[in-house]
Amino acid sequence: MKRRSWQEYQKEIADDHYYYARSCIRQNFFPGSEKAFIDILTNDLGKDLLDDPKHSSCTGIGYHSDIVPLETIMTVVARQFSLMNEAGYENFVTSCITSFGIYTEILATWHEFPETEEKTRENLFKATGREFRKPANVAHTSDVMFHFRDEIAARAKHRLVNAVTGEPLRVVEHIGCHYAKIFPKSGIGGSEFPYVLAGMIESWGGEVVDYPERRHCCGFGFRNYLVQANRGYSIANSHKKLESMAPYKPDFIVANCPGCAMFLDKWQYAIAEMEGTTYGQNGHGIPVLTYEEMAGLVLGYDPWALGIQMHQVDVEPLLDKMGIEYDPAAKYLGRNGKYIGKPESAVVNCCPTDTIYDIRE
Amino acid sequence: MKKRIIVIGGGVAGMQTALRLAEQGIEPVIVEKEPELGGKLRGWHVLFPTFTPAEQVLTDLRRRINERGIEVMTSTEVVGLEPRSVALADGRRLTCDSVVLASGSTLFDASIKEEYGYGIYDNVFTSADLERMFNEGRVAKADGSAPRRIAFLHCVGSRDEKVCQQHCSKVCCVTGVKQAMEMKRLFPEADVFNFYMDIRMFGPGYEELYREAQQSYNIHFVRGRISEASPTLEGRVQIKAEDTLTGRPLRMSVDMLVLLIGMRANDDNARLADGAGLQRARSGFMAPRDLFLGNVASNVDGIFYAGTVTAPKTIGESLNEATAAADAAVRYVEA
Amino acid sequence: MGKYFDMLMEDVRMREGLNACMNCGVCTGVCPAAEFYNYDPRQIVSIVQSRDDEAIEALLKSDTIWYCGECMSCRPRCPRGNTPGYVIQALRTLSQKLGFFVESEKGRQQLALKRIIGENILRTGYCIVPRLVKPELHPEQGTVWQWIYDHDKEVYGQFSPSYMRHGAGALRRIDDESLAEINRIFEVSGGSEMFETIEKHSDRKAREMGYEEGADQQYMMDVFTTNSNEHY
Amino acid sequence: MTFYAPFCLPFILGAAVMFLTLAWKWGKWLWLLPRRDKMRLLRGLPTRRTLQAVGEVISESLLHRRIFRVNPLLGYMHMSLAFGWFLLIAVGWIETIAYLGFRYVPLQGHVFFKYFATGLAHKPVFDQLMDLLLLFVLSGVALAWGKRFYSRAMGLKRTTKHVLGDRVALSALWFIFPARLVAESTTCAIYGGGGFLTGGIGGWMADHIGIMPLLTMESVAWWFYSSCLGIFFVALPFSRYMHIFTEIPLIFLRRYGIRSGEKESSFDNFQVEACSRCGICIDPCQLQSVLGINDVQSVYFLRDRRYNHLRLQVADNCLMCGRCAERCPVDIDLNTLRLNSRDTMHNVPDERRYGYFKGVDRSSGEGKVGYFAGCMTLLTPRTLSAMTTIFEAAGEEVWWADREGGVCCGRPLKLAGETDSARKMMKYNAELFRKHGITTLVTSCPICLKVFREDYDLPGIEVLHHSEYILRLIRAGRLKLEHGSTRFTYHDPCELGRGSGIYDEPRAVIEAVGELFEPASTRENALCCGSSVANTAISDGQQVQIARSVATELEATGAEVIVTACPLCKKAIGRGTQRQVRDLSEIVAASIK
Amino acid sequence: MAAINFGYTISKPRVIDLDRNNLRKSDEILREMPELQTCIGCGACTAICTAGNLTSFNFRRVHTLVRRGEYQGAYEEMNKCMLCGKCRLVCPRGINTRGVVMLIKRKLGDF
Repeated sequence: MKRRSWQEYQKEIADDHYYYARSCIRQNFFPGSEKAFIDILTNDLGKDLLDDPKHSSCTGIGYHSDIVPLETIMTVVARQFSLMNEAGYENFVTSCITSFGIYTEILATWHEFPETEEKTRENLFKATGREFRKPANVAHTSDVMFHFRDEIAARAKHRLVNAVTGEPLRVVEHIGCHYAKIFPKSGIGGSEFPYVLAGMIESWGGEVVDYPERRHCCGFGFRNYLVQANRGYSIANSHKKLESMAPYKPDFIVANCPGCAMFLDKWQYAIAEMEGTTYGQNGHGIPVLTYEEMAGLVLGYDPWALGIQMHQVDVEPLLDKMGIEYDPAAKYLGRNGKYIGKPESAVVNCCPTDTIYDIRE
Repeated sequence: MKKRIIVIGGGVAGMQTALRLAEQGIEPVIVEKEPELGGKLRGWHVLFPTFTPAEQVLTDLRRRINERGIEVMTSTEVVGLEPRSVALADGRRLTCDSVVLASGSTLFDASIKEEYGYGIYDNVFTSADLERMFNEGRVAKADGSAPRRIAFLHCVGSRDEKVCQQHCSKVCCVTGVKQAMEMKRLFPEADVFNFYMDIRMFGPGYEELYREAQQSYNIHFVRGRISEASPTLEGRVQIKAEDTLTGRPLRMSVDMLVLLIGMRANDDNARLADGAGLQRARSGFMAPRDLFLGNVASNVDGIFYAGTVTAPKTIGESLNEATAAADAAVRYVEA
Repeated sequence: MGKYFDMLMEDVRMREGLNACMNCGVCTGVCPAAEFYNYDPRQIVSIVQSRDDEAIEALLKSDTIWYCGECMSCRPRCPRGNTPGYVIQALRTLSQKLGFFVESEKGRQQLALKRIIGENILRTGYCIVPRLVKPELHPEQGTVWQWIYDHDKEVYGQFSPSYMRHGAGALRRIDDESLAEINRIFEVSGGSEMFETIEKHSDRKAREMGYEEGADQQYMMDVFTTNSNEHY
Repeated sequence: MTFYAPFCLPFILGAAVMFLTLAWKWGKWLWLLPRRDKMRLLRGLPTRRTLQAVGEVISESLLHRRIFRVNPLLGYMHMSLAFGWFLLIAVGWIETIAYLGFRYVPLQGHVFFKYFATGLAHKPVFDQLMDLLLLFVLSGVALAWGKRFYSRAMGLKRTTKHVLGDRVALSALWFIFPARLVAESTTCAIYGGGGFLTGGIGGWMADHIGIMPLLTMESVAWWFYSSCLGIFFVALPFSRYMHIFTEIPLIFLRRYGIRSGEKESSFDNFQVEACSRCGICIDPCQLQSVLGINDVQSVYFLRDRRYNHLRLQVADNCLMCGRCAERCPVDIDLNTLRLNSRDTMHNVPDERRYGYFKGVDRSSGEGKVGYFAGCMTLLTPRTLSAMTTIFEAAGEEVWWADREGGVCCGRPLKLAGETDSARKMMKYNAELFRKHGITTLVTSCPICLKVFREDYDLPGIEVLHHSEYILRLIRAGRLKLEHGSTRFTYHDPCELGRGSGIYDEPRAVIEAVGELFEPASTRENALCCGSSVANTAISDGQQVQIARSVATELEATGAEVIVTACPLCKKAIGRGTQRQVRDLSEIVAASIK
Repeated sequence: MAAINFGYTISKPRVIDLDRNNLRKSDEILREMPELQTCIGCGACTAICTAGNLTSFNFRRVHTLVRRGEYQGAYEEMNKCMLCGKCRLVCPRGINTRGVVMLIKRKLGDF
């Protein structure tokens, strides 16, 4: 891709000392990714990061479902900043695209409409007695990962290349609407050709695949997924994206936003069950990774430690392609290393792990 | 001694201004930053609405400049002006009795509208590219094959706050219609779509041209601005828009996407204006003293405007305005 | 004339989101909702900027304003610097404030969202927790999710030392003091009031619709699952 | 005496084919007549209508009275051929009887009597009479030849373009009488006798040609004559000459009150095949005279319909102004036939259509007089305000019938052939009118008027065009008008004039307010404005062309103001002239004291 | 398959997809009536429309959709038209709108 313009959208990313805000969806569906992010930053890169137990959800999902008023979410956000101040940090990193959107948007609103900031300070003080200072820097966790992409590349145990042919893996990236569509300047590469994931992919040896519906929403649409009656919309959007990317034969999808990663994974299952359409090699789905998982794999983390077993679409074919060694038998082990049973196999699942477990059982 | 007036810019407006000045016994000097006269006209193929070859107009103007023996300084950039002198980039200062600023405007850089992928996707072109291709006689997709479906997008870099171009560039509508017809002539089997918000056919014969494009050329006009362009596996360009007349989103892939780029104010307008105390409009174009009774005069006595330095204009309008500007300048120096 | 428009304009999102629309359709061209619903953000903006009270009231009571997925794809493209998504947010907020949301099928779903997401926020400090994603209500989450759901402590335990317990880490239990702060924030900033408004109007509508117990669990499940299929 | 020679064979075969075909066709058509029409026929037979029909057959089928009205020379041509031939047959019959007394003579005996009667003593009276009649017919043939070359002499700018079958029959017909002349003359040359014509030519031939060649010639001539007859007879039922025999039953059936309707019926066959393709309908057609469209006129429409190759483009491209029907010598109900063809082509019975009429009625109020402005009138608001002024001045309590809840009258759909859909509108509006208890229904649109009068079931409601209504108000003294000096000319709307027979009322109204100047084509001959809703084929530009030509005629009267009484005509003519164009109501409203 | 009751189905796209739409009928219509292509979308026809003032029938929208190859429902929509012909009188491009209605009905009647 001849994207040069990303360089015009450079944003300030702090080098160290991050106040980390977790994501509701990421910790629900990709707890391993959050763990991996912290591990990579602190262990591999030796950075300082605070995982503060007192912070809460930004309530962004509630806000975008229109049940949480703007004033309320502003105050919740203000509380997060206050916690950060309290802990002595000023670089806010959030693990969620919705949150990232919320933080940048609220900071911009406070700037544009100062009376809203005043009101928020008032509300926060009234409710909690807290005050706050705005962060020096707000970044999404992927921004930080992008920031250190070369350091990670230097430590790479695996590259995003086919271990057999040496060809770069074909990667489809999905950015998540709220990363840069709200404020193009707040995303690396802007809103049209975001470079945050592409930069990692290229640094780590992969090839980014552009396709017609690249910029399209995964279809979460908040109330559109959260209410069962509306899910036809949600699945239809992912369906549209999958149909559009399938002819490019991507080796995997990497998503910036935890929700998108979950949906692009789960909807492949639902589409297969609903209408029999399957994607990917042999119809066993296109693996979907979070960028933390992608980075973890590159750095040689154990796939199961990254939580890849929590995906509906099996990632093993990708691991095989990358030449990553893993223990198939360790996939479904509980926290003490004991086998806890395995999920039912679905159309999109391919790995003949059944036999292994059948033997174990 | 003959009065001397410096004409900054050697495009159609500058050339016509100089010719008119010479006719009235003034000694004009054309200062042009490019190596040759002609300005934007050098890049055009045929002119709307008559399909007159641009070359024909250009050749005639150049011939008359030669015949009159008008002094022309090419490859010379102006960095500042005053009513009685012009400063050049090489440090020289030319003195004169008055200045006509005919420095024109700049074509909008389509790559700024990232969502259309100009410079990124092979088959996205600008109207200026297309004119060049017409002139070179090689109109084709990037791979050299003939297009079967072509889309034109109006208002690229015009009427768009996102790129700080709120003004209408005036000529792109009719250019889009003209180019669509030219494409249809070259590729009669191709489907041609024009995506527009308003079709502004303000000039004589323009509306007729539009109608002919619709009825005789079967060019499809879709009211809706293209939202984004993306590549397809076959190297085509997929575009999305709303067909606003039906209120439904529309998607299609095309072999060529042509962006009808607008005119924007020259970047050096700001510097020239600041130096000379000239006023600029919000759009960045120079602001005439008065839009009705003094539209070729600036707010500074002795500095006059001709052509698109004040706003987007057609070739014909620029020529007319050049005459008016020259006359105003003559009245000034002879007063 | 313009009563609702003025009310909308009290919302900063309206002031940010609506300048002057020229109906170019760029927003609709990329809008995911326009593709799958009988929905056209351009027309919404167009109606709102008409300041026609009758038309805006009809809008506030319609399904139309509830289709948007708030992905904000419209925002970076608008040549007039509008954000139809913000206008929608303002409309939705007003529709709930005025109790108009219960007049449409999609609007009534706000009750389900309030009860599922809203109450969860106050209870846990998170929008979503694993126990909320019940496999029977989320069949699309698939077989692996069922497995995770059934063995949550085992699975999450591998990645978080404090799953459903106090301390740092994924899905930790948030301490009571923090939860109390969140709750007070909702009290002070209008969040709780919004919840009550949603409950109040839903209850009224439920009774109007013949639910004798008002907006009970049955009503909530009905709004959660009902799709008249008249939205396309 | 034997009445047979080999040359008779072509004639005998031809005549047999013809009569059998005729019998088959008539039989089938009569058999397939709807029951109601059959009853009309049976009830009509023993009445005076039968006699009237006989009279009409003589005046039209033989004498061609109506064609005389178009052009005397053309009338003479048709009469000489038809009536002349008829007399030849009739007098020939009498001649046979005169010679042979009452005895059976086979058909060919009558027809070729001259050939068989050579041995009999001559009766010069008959010889002379028959020659005179032959000359009469031959003069018609000569004119027919002449018409091919110079039709204008007979008042026709254009003649019909015929199909191949017609050309064969026509050629045979042209040769029948010259062949008879030669055959009879040759026989006279050999055997003597004959009148001034055949005898004269025969004598000349006897003097100049030897007997052997004459004998050969005689044989050839009679063979040729018989062959021409045979060919003509075979071609007749399949060509335009079918009209000769079809017009007769048509006249009878019509006298018995049988008509074509909005659906095709067996009776239509009598009308369709009664067309002689004389081409009189071509000239009055403005599509022809103004636009040069020359394949859609009634003659071609009927021809195409008869041979089952009617195309939509032909059926749909007609203004239905009725100018052709006004001139048709056979009085064929051209508009109705075209309408029922359109019905066949376009009508789709579909119960679901216009289901939305349920619930569109928002009407209220009552009034003795209902005013149905008509869709088009809504585009001529001056007419509306003029009508308001008139109603107020006359103190009329009016219920505005199509202001809230009224739908289109249905005539446009009917004209487009969508008969069943049109019925839905008629039913809806009729119910609406009844609901509001009106006793008079006034409309400003002649299109609506026609359908209200002809297709609506409105018992107890009198339907008036506003011209009639206004005249009544004037006559009743409810409107006091100022007579001024303005010079008006009046354009007869097709649907009002030819369509509904209203010519005098608008004129009387105009004369009450000013001076009236008649244009060159007026009343029954009035031109169509060109924007007729019956035509969905011509373009906007073509409509304007017609409007211009109409306006030119109206302007030529020197009038200051062009008046019409139809909103569509007003709109249309307004596009073709710089003069003022006003609806009748406007000039009345402006003249109220 | 279908063993699981999801409680919803994948929504069908409403997008006018000119890559998928079959434009044959649309081309035929434009060939028979090229003037239809001169529509400037002013909406005068729709504003004046008798049927359009009683129902949601929108002539401009329907014929535009037909030109884009969206035939679904167009025939049924056109059947709401009463052919009164006011639209023809107001069309600034002089399009034979009644003819368009008849033509579209004829071309799409067999759908």
